[in-house]
Amino acid sequence: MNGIKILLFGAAADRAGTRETVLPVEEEVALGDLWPVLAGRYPKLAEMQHNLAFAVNGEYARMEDRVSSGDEVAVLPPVSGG
Amino acid sequence: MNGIKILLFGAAADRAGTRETVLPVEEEVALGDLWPVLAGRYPKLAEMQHNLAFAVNGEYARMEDRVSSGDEVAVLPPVSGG
Amino acid sequence: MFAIVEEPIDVGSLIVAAQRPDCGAISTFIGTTRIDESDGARVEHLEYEAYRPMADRKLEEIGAEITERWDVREISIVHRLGRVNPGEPSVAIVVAAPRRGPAFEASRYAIERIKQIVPIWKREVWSDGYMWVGSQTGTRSTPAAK
Amino acid sequence: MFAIVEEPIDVGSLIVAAQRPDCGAISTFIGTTRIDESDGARVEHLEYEAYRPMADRKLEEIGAEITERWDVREISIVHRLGRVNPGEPSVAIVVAAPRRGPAFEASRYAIERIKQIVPIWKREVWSDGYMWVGSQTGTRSTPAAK
Repeated sequence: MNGIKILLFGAAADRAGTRETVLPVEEEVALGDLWPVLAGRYPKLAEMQHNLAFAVNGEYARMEDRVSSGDEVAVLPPVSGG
Repeated sequence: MNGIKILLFGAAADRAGTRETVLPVEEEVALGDLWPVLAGRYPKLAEMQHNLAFAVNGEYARMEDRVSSGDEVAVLPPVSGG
Repeated sequence: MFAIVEEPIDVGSLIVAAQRPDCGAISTFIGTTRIDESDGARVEHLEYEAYRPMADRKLEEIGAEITERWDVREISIVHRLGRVNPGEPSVAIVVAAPRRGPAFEASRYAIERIKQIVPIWKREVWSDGYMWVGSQTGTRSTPAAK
Repeated sequence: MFAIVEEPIDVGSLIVAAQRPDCGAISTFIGTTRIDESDGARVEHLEYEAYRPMADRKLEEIGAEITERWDVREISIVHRLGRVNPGEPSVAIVVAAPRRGPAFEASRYAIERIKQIVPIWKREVWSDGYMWVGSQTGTRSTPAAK
């Protein structure tokens, strides 16, 4: 796949209106660099920024972690299992 | 029944060699007054005196509680249910 | 439901019976027969006896103590008597509550209280004799220090 | 055993599978769907979704954390996805240990950790709309203060 696959869950999927999208990237970037693009594309998602966590390839990640084409990024609202 | 019915359980029954006996009483006595009689009758039971509790008619009782003919006294080693 | 039984305890059906739409949590405690070993001998099974009906009433008292202290909507305590084989349940406690904190606390409280006030006794039947738990009385020649 | 399932959870068989002769205690926690009411509306059921396989791995991680901290011999955590009706289990935790203290502590720890790190989300489906728990997002016009 060309670009970064974005998965959205729970309230984040609701607010974005989609469960999956792709962000084209040309080179390796910081996870945090993706956020303005996502927030611009989904303004209602942007409102919950401070409640979101992120995973890269299935593991919790920080905004400074690097991602590149082919990676899977998950947008995770506060978990509420149990 | 004429007298006080004594029930023994667990290690107390083991040491006394019986699970049940009757102590004749002529009038109301303190529960504590029965102990020398029981201890005399069952010397190996006497050895565990400080580990025993007693019930009168199915409820925990103190040595000063009164008992009389027809009552049921239970000799209770440390409980170990569960 | 508070019961003293002679048969194996069906914990699954106690749990199903405790499922209620006004509760979000069920905490269960099950005591099972653990096989200790010492001096080359081992526990083969446990054997329980009770002073009834006092023991039945004490289980109900524990239930009343719990509903006084916590918001708990369903409590079952079932204790088995007679021979209980290795790994089998001797006691099952099932507590349903709106929230999990009280459910956990109440089921823990129940087992501690059972061990304090319910007139039930167990002896360990070892390969080389038996021993009344808590009383150091039995037929083993080399009683294990408990 | 760590599993995420779409069907009802059979807690009884998880408990039977946890009975071991080297353990004296089994502590179980079951989360069930509680029906809240507010503003004349009520929760009709819950609906769970997960990010898999990350959620599966996180359940296993919790199991590893527990065996590092406590002497526990068997741990099962099963979480259900999809629609869960009132009173039905959404999660079951079964811990077997030689002694009861660690069994209780480990099962409590497991549910707290599930609520912290496992990527599973629930929404309450009310008679007047739905609400994602923890996110204040949904279609109810009068969201209940949680």
